[in-house]
Amino acid sequence: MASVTLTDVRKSYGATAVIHGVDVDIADGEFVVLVGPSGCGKSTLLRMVAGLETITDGEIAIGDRVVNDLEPKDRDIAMVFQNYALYPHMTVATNMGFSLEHRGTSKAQIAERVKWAADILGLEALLDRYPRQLSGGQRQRVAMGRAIVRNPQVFLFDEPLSNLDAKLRVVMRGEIKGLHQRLRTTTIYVTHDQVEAMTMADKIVVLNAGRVEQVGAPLDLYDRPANQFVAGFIGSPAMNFIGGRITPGGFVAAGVTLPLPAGLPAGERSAVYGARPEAFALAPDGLPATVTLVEPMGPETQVTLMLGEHQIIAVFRERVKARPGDTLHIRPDLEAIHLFDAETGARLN
Amino acid sequence: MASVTLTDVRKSYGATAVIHGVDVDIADGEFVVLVGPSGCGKSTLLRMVAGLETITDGEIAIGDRVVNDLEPKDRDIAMVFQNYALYPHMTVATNMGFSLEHRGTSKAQIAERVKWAADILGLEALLDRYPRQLSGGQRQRVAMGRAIVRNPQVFLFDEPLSNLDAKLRVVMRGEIKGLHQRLRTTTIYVTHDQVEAMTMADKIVVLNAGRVEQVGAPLDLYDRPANQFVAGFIGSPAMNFIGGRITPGGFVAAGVTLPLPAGLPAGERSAVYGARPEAFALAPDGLPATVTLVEPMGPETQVTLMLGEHQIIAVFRERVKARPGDTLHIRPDLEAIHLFDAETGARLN
Amino acid sequence: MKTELAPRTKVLVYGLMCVLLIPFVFPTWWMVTSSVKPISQIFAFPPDIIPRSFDFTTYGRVFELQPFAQQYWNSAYIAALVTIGTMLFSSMAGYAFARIRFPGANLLFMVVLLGLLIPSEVTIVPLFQMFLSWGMINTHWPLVLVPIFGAPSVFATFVMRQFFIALPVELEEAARVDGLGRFKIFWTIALPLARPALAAVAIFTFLHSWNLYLEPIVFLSSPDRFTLPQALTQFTDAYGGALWNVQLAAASMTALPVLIVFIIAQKQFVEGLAHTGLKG
Amino acid sequence: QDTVNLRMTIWSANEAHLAMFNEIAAAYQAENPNVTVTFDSLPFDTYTTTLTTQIAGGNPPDLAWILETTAADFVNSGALAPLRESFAAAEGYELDDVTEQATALWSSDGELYAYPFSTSPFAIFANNDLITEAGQQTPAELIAAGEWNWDNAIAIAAAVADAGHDGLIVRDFNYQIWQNLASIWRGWGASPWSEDGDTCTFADQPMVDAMSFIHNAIFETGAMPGPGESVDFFAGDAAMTITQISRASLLPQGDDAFDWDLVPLPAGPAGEYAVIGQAGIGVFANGANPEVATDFLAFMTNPENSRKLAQFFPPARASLLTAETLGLTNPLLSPEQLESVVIAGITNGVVLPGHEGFAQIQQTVRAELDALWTPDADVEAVLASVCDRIGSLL
Amino acid sequence: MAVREKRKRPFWTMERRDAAAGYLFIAPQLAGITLFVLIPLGLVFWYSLHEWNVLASTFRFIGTENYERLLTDRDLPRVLGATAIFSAGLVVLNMSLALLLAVLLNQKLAGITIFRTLFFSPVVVSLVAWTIVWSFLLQNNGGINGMLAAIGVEGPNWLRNPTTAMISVIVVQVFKNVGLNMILFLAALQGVPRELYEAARVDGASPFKQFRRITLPLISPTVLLTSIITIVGSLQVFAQIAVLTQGGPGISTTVLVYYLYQQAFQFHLFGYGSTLSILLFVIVAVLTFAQWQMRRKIVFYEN
Ligand SMILES: Nc1ncnc2c1ncn2[C@@H]1O[C@H](COP(=O)(O)OP(=O)(O)OP(=O)(O)O)[C@@H](O)[C@H]1O
Ligand SMILES: Nc1ncnc2c1ncn2[C@@H]1O[C@H](COP(=O)(O)OP(=O)(O)OP(=O)(O)O)[C@@H](O)[C@H]1O
Ligand SMILES: O=P(O)(O)OC[C@H](O)CO
Ligand SMILES: [Mg+2]
Ligand SMILES: [Mg+2]
Repeated sequence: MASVTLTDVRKSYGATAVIHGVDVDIADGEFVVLVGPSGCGKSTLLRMVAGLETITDGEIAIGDRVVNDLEPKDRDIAMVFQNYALYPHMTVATNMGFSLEHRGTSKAQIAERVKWAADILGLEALLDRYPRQLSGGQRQRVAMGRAIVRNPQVFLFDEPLSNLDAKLRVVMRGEIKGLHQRLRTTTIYVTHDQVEAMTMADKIVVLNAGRVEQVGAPLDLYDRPANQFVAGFIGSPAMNFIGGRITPGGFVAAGVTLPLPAGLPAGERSAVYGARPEAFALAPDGLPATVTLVEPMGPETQVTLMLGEHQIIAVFRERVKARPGDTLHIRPDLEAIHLFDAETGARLN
Repeated sequence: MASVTLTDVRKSYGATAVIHGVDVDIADGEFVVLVGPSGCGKSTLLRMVAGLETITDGEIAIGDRVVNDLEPKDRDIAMVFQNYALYPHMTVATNMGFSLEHRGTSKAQIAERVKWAADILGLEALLDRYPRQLSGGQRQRVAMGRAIVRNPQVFLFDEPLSNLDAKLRVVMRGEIKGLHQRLRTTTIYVTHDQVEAMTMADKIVVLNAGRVEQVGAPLDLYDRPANQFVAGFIGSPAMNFIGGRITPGGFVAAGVTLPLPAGLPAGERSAVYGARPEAFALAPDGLPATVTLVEPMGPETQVTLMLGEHQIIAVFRERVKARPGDTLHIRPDLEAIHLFDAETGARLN
Repeated sequence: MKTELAPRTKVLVYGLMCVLLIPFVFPTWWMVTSSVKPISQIFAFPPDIIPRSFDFTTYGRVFELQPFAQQYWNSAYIAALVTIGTMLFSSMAGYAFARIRFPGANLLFMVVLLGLLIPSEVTIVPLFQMFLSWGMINTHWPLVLVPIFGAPSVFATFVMRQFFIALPVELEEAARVDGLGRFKIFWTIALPLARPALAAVAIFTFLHSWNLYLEPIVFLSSPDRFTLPQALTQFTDAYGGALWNVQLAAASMTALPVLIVFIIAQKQFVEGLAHTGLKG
Repeated sequence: QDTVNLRMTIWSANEAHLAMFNEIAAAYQAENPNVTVTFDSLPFDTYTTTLTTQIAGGNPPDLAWILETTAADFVNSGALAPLRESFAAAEGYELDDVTEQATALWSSDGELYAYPFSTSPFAIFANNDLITEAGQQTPAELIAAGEWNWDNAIAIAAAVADAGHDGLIVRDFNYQIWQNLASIWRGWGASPWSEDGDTCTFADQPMVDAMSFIHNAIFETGAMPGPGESVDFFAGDAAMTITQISRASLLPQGDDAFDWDLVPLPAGPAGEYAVIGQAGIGVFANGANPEVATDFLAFMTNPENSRKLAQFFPPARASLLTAETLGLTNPLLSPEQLESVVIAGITNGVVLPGHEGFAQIQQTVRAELDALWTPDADVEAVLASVCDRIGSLL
Repeated sequence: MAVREKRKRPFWTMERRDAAAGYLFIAPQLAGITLFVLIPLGLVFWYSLHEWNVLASTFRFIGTENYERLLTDRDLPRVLGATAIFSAGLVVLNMSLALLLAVLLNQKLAGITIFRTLFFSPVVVSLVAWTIVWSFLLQNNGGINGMLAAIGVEGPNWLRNPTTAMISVIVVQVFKNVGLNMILFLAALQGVPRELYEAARVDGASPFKQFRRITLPLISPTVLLTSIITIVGSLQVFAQIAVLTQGGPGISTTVLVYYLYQQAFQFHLFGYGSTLSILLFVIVAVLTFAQWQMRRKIVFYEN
């Protein structure tokens, strides 16, 4: 186990730069999740740590060793790929033991380590099967087995659950988390699944277009996103944004005036008003909004509304019996209001 | 547009029967979602309606025409495949117009219909592209465009969104729903996504191993599942099941006794106690349960607990600051308790 | 995989295939049946579809008249060597062209493709001179080396390249992380996975070597070094006239094992090519 | 003394042939322990081609069989070593015993460049069963009556053809190996080119007459099978075939046997004649050991070994040309047949036409003659165009 | 942030190591191609500048004389014509028959493996045996005309008429080798996703339309590849012609490779033969290059 330090890391493919200087410190044993929109450079960054991509500039250190020019095999990392990359021509046991074979580990030791990993992951009965004979979840587990068997310093995961169906994803999420709690191996985990990021991470790194937008604990990012990008990115359904002006009388937007929390710097200014779907409550004295779509989802109801001229989504923790065209009265929770600079997107409150 | 009626439909591949007599009535303009575990026969049923599989026994009628022996092209249906099945060598426009070419439609008319569909789906700018030049969501839209361009009597969708990422899935879900509200074409939609089923369907058909388990409106299935299978299948995270006995003193399970709703038939009996994760509330006077995993997810917190000897998952609509090993006191909402026969799984209350 | 055909269509397809088969099967049938006919009946007109008499001694004669067992062995081991060599070197080159970035890769690939364009008749004389200067005339070296490294292997390289392009890159990356170098990745991951493509390459290469005609005649001069196609021309009577029945018996024995191998391997083979997509 | 390996290319792969050659080689080796001889069998169809490739590649054999048609090429090219001196010096060789008739083709300016080890006359095999069945006189009867000429011969063939069989087949001609037609046209005194090989005589009257005769036999009377028709005399369905006597081995035995006869070629308008095919053995001057090779050739073709060779290859030595000697090795043939066909043939026969650059001439003529093998061909015009095309090659 | 010291990079960076591996991997093949293709080709070009009579051992530099001779060779235009007809006919027939067979053999039918094997079997049968049987069948009184006669048709004298002789050599060659292309097409057909056919069925396309609009475009890369291989192969066919027609009647079936073979090996004119070799090589190269250039227009590529 070791810390991982990225110092001003940059990556260009030919003339196009895709990572523009990233600094991240990952402590020993930490579980860090990289999120960001598609194409922002998550995989690239992870693969640079793995040694699968060269580092154009900057430095990556694992522990106190700079690994820039080390081969992947010399970095003492293990990686779990999105589609598992199991060797289809090897059994589960061989797949798992494969990396040890090339490190001069004895047969007996390999068998022992494989057994140890299989025990942890509940794969004992499957050791002689081939990957094609496994279900998606089992394959996932084998991929993890392959990673843990070596007891590497760092685990790297690139969207390891995105090929699984929703139900299995929940199960595997638990297992990965459990595994980390048990082994405490430093982990970098790429995903674009909100829930995974929120539930698994000690620390989330939000990337955007090759730059770090914010680093922090999940609920910190959720509660106090540093800017509009992070605010919009974390949380699902996404935060509603309404452009307008901060005035002493409230937040003036097209067709509606919204209440503002206290303690804002004085003075009028253009801003973006951010409210999560959960931040609205039904209240007879609330703002009138016209329903355009009602989506009941069991315990809660997701309603699309027109608030003035702005479309917003609200999630109510109750059954709402409205139909498109009805008017609902809603009230934003002032505690949970975010305000951002209209130009830079930086947080104002 | 037309109704679709399945009467005792059966399907065997060689000696193995996979559909064991399915009766479903779908009204004109209805949006019906087929759900069920993998391999239960959803696709097979859909493909029988489409005419891509022969019908071993029973009858399928579209409108008042029995279509058992009609070719797909003569059934006036349109189908959207899971991976879209776009013709990779044709432009978007040609893909969309392809089905009209074979119906003697004039070039001008085809162009007009394609334009109409492209307008609806926001594909105007993409008509000259090839599928490989499109993003996932755009491809999805083209697949739909190909379906609507012909204005068929029935739309068939086989897991059309399962290849998209979570965010896009939400968007496309809305678009399909909007489209249905606009065109009101009878639709049969296969998915195994809970949320899709709940939010889109007028009526959900739950299939299990080639048989219909329950048919009904989404919230009916959620609130009053006809049996344990449906109860476990609908809703995510899934309903917690606890096996035990109904006694006058409550529901006796291993290591814990749970309160029962009123109005149950008298007498002791074995049963399964079902409670959705949302059905638990924190209450100082509740049952003590030991925390094993806490997953904060922004507005709510998902906690895995040991209740007596049973592991359950509870979702609380608040931040829970517990750590593994802590004890929480929880109380099930008696209104939301489901009881099932231990043998047959049939609903008891 | 296609959906089932309607019974009526099935009958039609079977019928069509049977008719089409005639020109494909008749010559082989004739070859096999004529091998047990007396010479005077072989060219009788109209031909006997079923021989009037069976004289299997021709098969024995094949071995008496020529060191046929030796020649069989020659063909077999040459073809085997060529096949193995081609599989190895072509898959190496195909792998590099598909997977490894190195300056000049495209140009070098074009150079290799050039090999596909040159008929062997064109270069046989210079090749003969080269092998002569290396003292390899009347040895099997030219028949092994030229196919493995020269023109015939280019097709194999091409097929392998297409296959490797389609192979998921993650597998190799996983192997790199697992501690393997390029060559080991190639050997333990890429090559085992290329089995279907290798099967296709193997059949093509084996057939090519097995049927090679011009080169053995030019390069070999002693009968105990001959290969089968060359040996087939050697069954003559005391005055140089062809012993047709014996020659056809030998020809039948030449074709049969390859057909059997094809029957066994054809599924792998077709799938192998299917996987490569063989896109130009 | 250095060991010497001699290599000799041959176009036979026949076991018996090889056994005999090896026996001779062994005997030579007994006297010359440092010399070994190997015999390379090349396929007949591509024999000259392969030989040429070896030469071009710089790897000529020490000795090689050479076909009559390419004799001129080899003899005149300087590729072959002169033999006369060594033969003359060889003890008991009796070079004079070898007929001049036979060596003519292989000599140039009085020097001998190859030994004619096989001189095989052309003759006619007849199927007397078919001929009598068609109500015709057999060739033997015609010979006895002194009426064995082409008019009568072709009439027999036509009659048999009319009876639903085939008439006369020029074996191996196949409308491609046209030089085999020399076995007919010599009867008209025709030849493709002048003695010195410089002038085309295809268009001369004798050739025109002979070719008209052949054309007529093919397309008018049907006495000869037409182009694209393969018939095998030895399968028993044709009246007669012109071929070399060595083909006697193909005569069917047992159930399929028929009453056959072997007769000389019939007389033509120009009188009686005979035609022979020849093969020689030459030594390559560029080989590694031309002296040893020449010495071996002298040994191989000395009187004693020539007698052995005569088992399979009709000899060129006058002393061996007796029905008795030949009968030993051709048990199928009667003494009369041997006398009238073989001995007379070898003694009087004209060798098949050959020329320097023969392959090219052969091919060019073949292509031109294709125009002749149609029912309404203009014989004179076609032959004129043959001369037109090959004039520059002669 | 502290100013980072520029680290010295080792010479064997990851890129360099990889490139080195690349060269090592292709080295055997490249060496082989150089030795057995490029050098011989160079030598052939060198020969073509000489008059070389093998028997007479004359090897005389004559510059471009042989190339000038190409222009005056009376037979060459007809040889090139025959080559064009032969190749075009062979390619068209081979490809369409291979495609037809592949489509038939791609059906899900009992015993299809046997049919595949039978259609493939000529590929493994000795060329000698194959051509001999066919020369026998194609005789004027041969099997084919026999069959035609049975249905009251008088067949032509196949190998003796310039047109039918050309057809015959093409057809015999196609039957012998079409199995290879058939297998390649079969493989390509299996690569077409089934959903596309299903989508097309729902879209109302007839089986023929499906073939023309879906199958054909999607297997077009294979069609291109096989057409290149087949054209190149067709320009190299000569043993069959040698047996069946010997280039006749006249020189109507004398294709370029047969012609060069005659010149070099039968007529011993190696210099001129080499010149014809170079001509053949240029033709093959130009055709292949042209096809390769056209591929973007006529072939559909996934990526
Ligand atoms: N080989 C390459 N050449 C050029 N650009 C590349 C290459 N590989 C990746 N990129 C670009 O680099 C950027 C980052 O890609 P990367 O795969 O890291 O994104 P990502 O964040 O992992 O996205 P996703 O969520 O879709 O996996 C993208 O814009 C991509 O187009
Ligand atoms: N061609 C076939 N031959 C035999 N069994 C088949 C065939 N096609 C499907 N089946 C079986 O029929 C059953 C139903 O398959 P179907 O594809 O309809 O399931 P599904 O509900 O769509 O599953 P999924 O959610 O995984 O798509 C499965 O058990 C499957 O194995
Ligand atoms: O040109 P051919 O007839 O030898 O055919 C070659 C094969 O088609 C190669 O696939
Ligand atoms: Mg990625
Ligand atoms: Mg399905």
